[in-house]
Amino acid sequence: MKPSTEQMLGLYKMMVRSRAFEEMVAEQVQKGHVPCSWMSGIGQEGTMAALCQLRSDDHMTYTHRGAYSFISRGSEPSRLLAELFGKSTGYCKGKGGRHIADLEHGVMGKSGAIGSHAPIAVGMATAIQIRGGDQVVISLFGDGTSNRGTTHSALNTSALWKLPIVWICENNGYAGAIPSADFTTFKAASDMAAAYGIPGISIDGNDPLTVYAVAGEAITRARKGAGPTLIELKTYRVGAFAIGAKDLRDPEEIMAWKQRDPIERLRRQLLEMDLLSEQLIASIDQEARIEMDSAVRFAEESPFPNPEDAYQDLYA
Amino acid sequence: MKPSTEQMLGLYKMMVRSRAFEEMVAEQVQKGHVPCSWMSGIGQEGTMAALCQLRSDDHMTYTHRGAYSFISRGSEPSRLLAELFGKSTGYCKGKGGRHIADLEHGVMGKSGAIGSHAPIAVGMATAIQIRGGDQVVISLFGDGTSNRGTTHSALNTSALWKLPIVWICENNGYAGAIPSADFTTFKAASDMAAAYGIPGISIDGNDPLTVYAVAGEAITRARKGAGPTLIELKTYRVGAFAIGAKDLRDPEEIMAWKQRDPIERLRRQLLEMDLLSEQLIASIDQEARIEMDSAVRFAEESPFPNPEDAYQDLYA
Amino acid sequence: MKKITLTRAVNEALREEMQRDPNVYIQGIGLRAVAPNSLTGGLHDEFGSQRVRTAPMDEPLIAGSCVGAALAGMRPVAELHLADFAFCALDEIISKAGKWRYMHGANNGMMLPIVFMQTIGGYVGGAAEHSQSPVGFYMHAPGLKIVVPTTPYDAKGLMKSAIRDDNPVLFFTHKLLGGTEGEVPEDDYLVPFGKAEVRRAGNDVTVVATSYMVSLALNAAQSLAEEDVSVEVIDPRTLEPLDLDTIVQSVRRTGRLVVVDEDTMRCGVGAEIGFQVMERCFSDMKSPVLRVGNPDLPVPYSPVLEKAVLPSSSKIQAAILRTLNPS
Amino acid sequence: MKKITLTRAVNEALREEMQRDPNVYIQGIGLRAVAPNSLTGGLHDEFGSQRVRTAPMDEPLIAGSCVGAALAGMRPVAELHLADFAFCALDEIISKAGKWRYMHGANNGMMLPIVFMQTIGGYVGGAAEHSQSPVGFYMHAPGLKIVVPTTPYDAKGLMKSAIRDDNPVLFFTHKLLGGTEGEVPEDDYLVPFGKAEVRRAGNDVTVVATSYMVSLALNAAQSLAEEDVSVEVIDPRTLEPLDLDTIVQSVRRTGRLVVVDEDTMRCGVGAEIGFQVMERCFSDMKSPVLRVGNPDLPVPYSPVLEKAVLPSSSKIQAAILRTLNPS
Ligand SMILES: Cc1ncc(C[n+]2csc(CCOP(=O)(O)OP(=O)(O)O)c2C)c(N)n1
Ligand SMILES: Cc1ncc(C[n+]2csc(CCOP(=O)(O)OP(=O)(O)O)c2C)c(N)n1
Ligand SMILES: [Mg+2]
Ligand SMILES: [Mg+2]
Repeated sequence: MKPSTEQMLGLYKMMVRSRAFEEMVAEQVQKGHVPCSWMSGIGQEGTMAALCQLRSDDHMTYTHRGAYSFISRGSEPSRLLAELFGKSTGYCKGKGGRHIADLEHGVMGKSGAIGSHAPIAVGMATAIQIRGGDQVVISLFGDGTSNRGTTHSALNTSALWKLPIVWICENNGYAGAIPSADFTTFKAASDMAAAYGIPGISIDGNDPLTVYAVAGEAITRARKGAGPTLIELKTYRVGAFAIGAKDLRDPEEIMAWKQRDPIERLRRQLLEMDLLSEQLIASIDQEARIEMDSAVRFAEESPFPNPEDAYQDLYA
Repeated sequence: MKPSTEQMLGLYKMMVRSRAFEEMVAEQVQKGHVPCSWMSGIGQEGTMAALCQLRSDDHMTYTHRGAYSFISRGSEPSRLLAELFGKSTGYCKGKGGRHIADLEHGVMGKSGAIGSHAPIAVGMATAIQIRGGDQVVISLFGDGTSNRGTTHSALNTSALWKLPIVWICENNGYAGAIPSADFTTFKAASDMAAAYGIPGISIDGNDPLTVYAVAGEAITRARKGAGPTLIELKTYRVGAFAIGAKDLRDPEEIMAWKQRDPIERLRRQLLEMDLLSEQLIASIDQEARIEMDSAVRFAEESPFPNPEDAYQDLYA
Repeated sequence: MKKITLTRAVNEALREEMQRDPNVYIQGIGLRAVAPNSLTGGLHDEFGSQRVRTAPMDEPLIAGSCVGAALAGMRPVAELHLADFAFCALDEIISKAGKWRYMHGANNGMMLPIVFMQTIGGYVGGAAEHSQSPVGFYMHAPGLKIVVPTTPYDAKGLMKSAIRDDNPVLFFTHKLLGGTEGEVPEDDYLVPFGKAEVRRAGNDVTVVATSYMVSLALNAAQSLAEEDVSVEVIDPRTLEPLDLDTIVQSVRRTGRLVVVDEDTMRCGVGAEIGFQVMERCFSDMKSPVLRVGNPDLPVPYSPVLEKAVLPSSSKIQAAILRTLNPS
Repeated sequence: MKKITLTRAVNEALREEMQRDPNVYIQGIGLRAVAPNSLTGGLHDEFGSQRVRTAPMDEPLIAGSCVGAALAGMRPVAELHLADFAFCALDEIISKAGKWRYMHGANNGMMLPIVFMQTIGGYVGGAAEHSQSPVGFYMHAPGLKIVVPTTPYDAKGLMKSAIRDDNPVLFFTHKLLGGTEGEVPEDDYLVPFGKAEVRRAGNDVTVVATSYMVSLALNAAQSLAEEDVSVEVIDPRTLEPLDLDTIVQSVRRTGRLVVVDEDTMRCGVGAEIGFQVMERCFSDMKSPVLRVGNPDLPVPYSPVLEKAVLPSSSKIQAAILRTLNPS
């Protein structure tokens, strides 16, 4: 499964935009413009190489971390930020904050409890199977979240019912400040797959082209009705658990992973393939910056909701 | 791990008593003397070959099925039956019914929800580990119960903390009327062990001497602080899911398994070893019958609790 | 009109709605092999294992996957069996199904049309973990509609409304009501949410009773009629939405209220209805609202103890008389 | 006496009880690496990873294993962090911890001495799944003691009582109270369960407020004092056991009651306390009991909306004035 030139460039741009969004949000959080914190996804944009292959009628569930999942589906930075600002123009009219949904782009809602998304992915895939379509679901979960019982029963069910799901464990080696070895005995999260008799594979999550290829195969497999796959992406979050939280990890470890940045890696590869030039790189960067600047303006200028709006939206 | 002559005979007697208890309860349920139903353990007494190796200071968690776990720890049939009759002399003063505890004999309480026992076993083993003792915990769960997320997080935790637990999956091939293939993809439940990096082994649960040997090793391992083991006992419940429930399984399948009865098997082996004689067999059977008859009398003659007793026991 | 049981009525509603709308499906433990006369009897044979799904034994998975399917446009029905088991899935039911539409600002039409079926009730020797009627928990949580049917007619019409509702609905069937017979029309009909039914008219005391408690309350009313006490019995049928107006109108007349609910009383249905009625009818009240329910104990097993803990007609009678002669 | 924060007070209680009793241990997510000034700060370093256990991320496992450890003679403390996350473990907390002693007929001394620590509260932009104060759920369930401390003194003394209690205890710390400073004795002391504290004496209206609501109620009382309205503010400190007598005595004097609780109102703390007071003080009441709380909505994120939904001093003032001038 190799991406076309266009697809590679598209992915690269998307990753740059996502990174720019994250950097911008970090700044806004630090300035105190966001009434909650934000769990930055910087360093984990490699996952976008899987998500970018979804059709608009496919489904996805995502984690508490980062905005790359939203950006890869087409959500607009302006409305994402407006939501974080608690403004009425946000995707959830200011009711969700970090818990964003954007149904129009297939961003279906974020749970405050980790591990709730896996059963939800099972339900989405069940819907597809009952209707007989060829859509697929990509469901992300963190290495810490692999601890939740819900993750297991969802994996079991997906295997049992041969559901069209691509499970992606984003193993960034930590949950909060706690290294994986302290909460799980899995050497590779993909070992879990064997217990359920489904294909499982561990790969470098910071190598977008590998992620693209492996995820593409799993997506094809799911589309054909051949059942779920579990992919473990070995990756790293470059920032602290949440913006403003103290980072207790070894600074050398952080530095070493910064050297393995997925965006830089793809950039180098595309440069080597002559698909990118320094000039193009600069213009992509600049476009992203402009987009984020205008997102900030949009969010700032947007009105807060009215207090009475609190009484709306409970029931359909 | 080979049992001594005495141990083998002790196990045999225990199994016969358990079977006699189950048959007696079935009769009492059918006569309408038990205000709830009962999930007979007939056919699964092979598990007693593991449980009988527990010391009195060891712990155990058990399932909704059968009384063999209680009997193997020393609970008295009379007080077990009195509980099922709802009498004040029952182990739970009539408050528990099928949900029996008998702390004196290390029978610590039965959950109405399947899958709750696995975390409880983790807690018991944690207590042992903190105190630094060499006790162990045997925790039973059914093949259906392996579906519960709690089972998985408990297995993971036991592996992570190297807890002194012997996990025993009693795989009787069904949950209710539903065959295992309809609810799990595990070919052998012990496959789960691999995902957690702990030893896992599948054996014939109806062969008590094999169960004794394999469980004995796992217990020794746990006692030494070398961590948990998962043993799958392939077995069968000979009766319906609950007494009075319709049995939808293939009658030939049931017949075939009846041929593989664990008590008959041990009896044959002990006869071959000259440890049993027809006469001894008859006297063991008779003793068990007498014991159960007197249990029935005890339960019948016991008083019901007073209505005011309902207001007791909530808080210590 | 035909005479069928409440269980059959629910079963017919499920069948007809599945025939009517291909997006309706049902999942739960053991559905492939349930008894023919159970709530879901015969559905697997008629609709097959895709739309009547025998789910792995994990309530969080069953309830949580309904949320996902609903987001993907389906109308899932979860048969959770005993309400006690559903406790394993309260995060999914309360925090996901109940809150997601609101939390996500409705998102131009986010809907969670899910029916969570649960069987409630004691009186059958189930003991603490197989006897609960935990309706109060769900009433405490926002975003969940709550249905407590008492007649076959209502059960069928309310289940149809539940399936067609665009919101999550808790549908509670009482163990002892499944066999209740009653007339049900041949044609399609709905019973709307939020409309209470006066099951017996009376002037002296108002009794609001839920689920199986309605029949106990009617017995109590019947007995007291012989002592010239005239009792009005109101069956709210749905607790969210709650038809408070019907209750208030009755209490304005009688000045006395007893609320009967099988669940534990503290922070339960009786506390809430009692509170709201006191707010609205303060000056009409001739005596304090009383409630009959479980006095905050786990349900014990032995019939003697169970009887001591759970409501009965005679306890309801006693409460009614106490509202007439407050000490 | 020394002045410390409420968080520190809880921390000291945990430390001292762990020193006192080797059977006390604590487990929860991330305990190995918490901030020094958090509820469990420093405990891992002092007691090591056996007694301060960094648990896998699964609340049913954390809560359920406490039940097992308690049965095996320990006194576990579960740090469940946000109360919202504990919803995943309601089967363990409600059906196991809350009911097992009773269901098993006490068994000559079955005890479940467990402390479930949970952090509650909105006002910090957490949105629906990170802002709950779901005290009402636990009050609806039998067998669980409930502690809602408001001062460092109480928090320390109540936590010590909680750990030494032979029953399961829910210990709720409010996000906005952690930094509250107050005097705490140097020596060992306990605060008993079931004794309310009158935080401000008054004659016109009684206000019962829980957790962070106490400070909002005191502000409201202060403001109204300037308008010559004399408000009594009662802090029940524990909701099970509940010191109803102190509340009743006050209401007998004032004839007016407002209950303030941050949780959703329906079937909540206010409904229950209001109901019980109406039962006991029917003829003393000059106006209906009112409550201030979340009007049955998930907590929204945006500060504007959160403010609209959650209680505030001005909403409490308004309610107090309404009890004085009922329409
Ligand atoms: C049920 C539940 N328990 C605890 C939490 C608190 N929590 C938020 S993120 C997190 C760690 C998740 O780790 P991981 O899945 O590895 O994701 P990462 O943060 O590394 O991206 C925890 C425990 C929660 N949100 N929900
Ligand atoms: C949480 C929960 N869900 C459902 C049930 C109903 N239930 C009782 S036994 C059982 C099947 C268990 O199957 P298995 O573990 O294989 O045990 P077996 O009956 O075969 O011995 C189920 C689903 C329950 N008791 N608890
Ligand atoms: Mg992680
Ligand atoms: Mg089985």
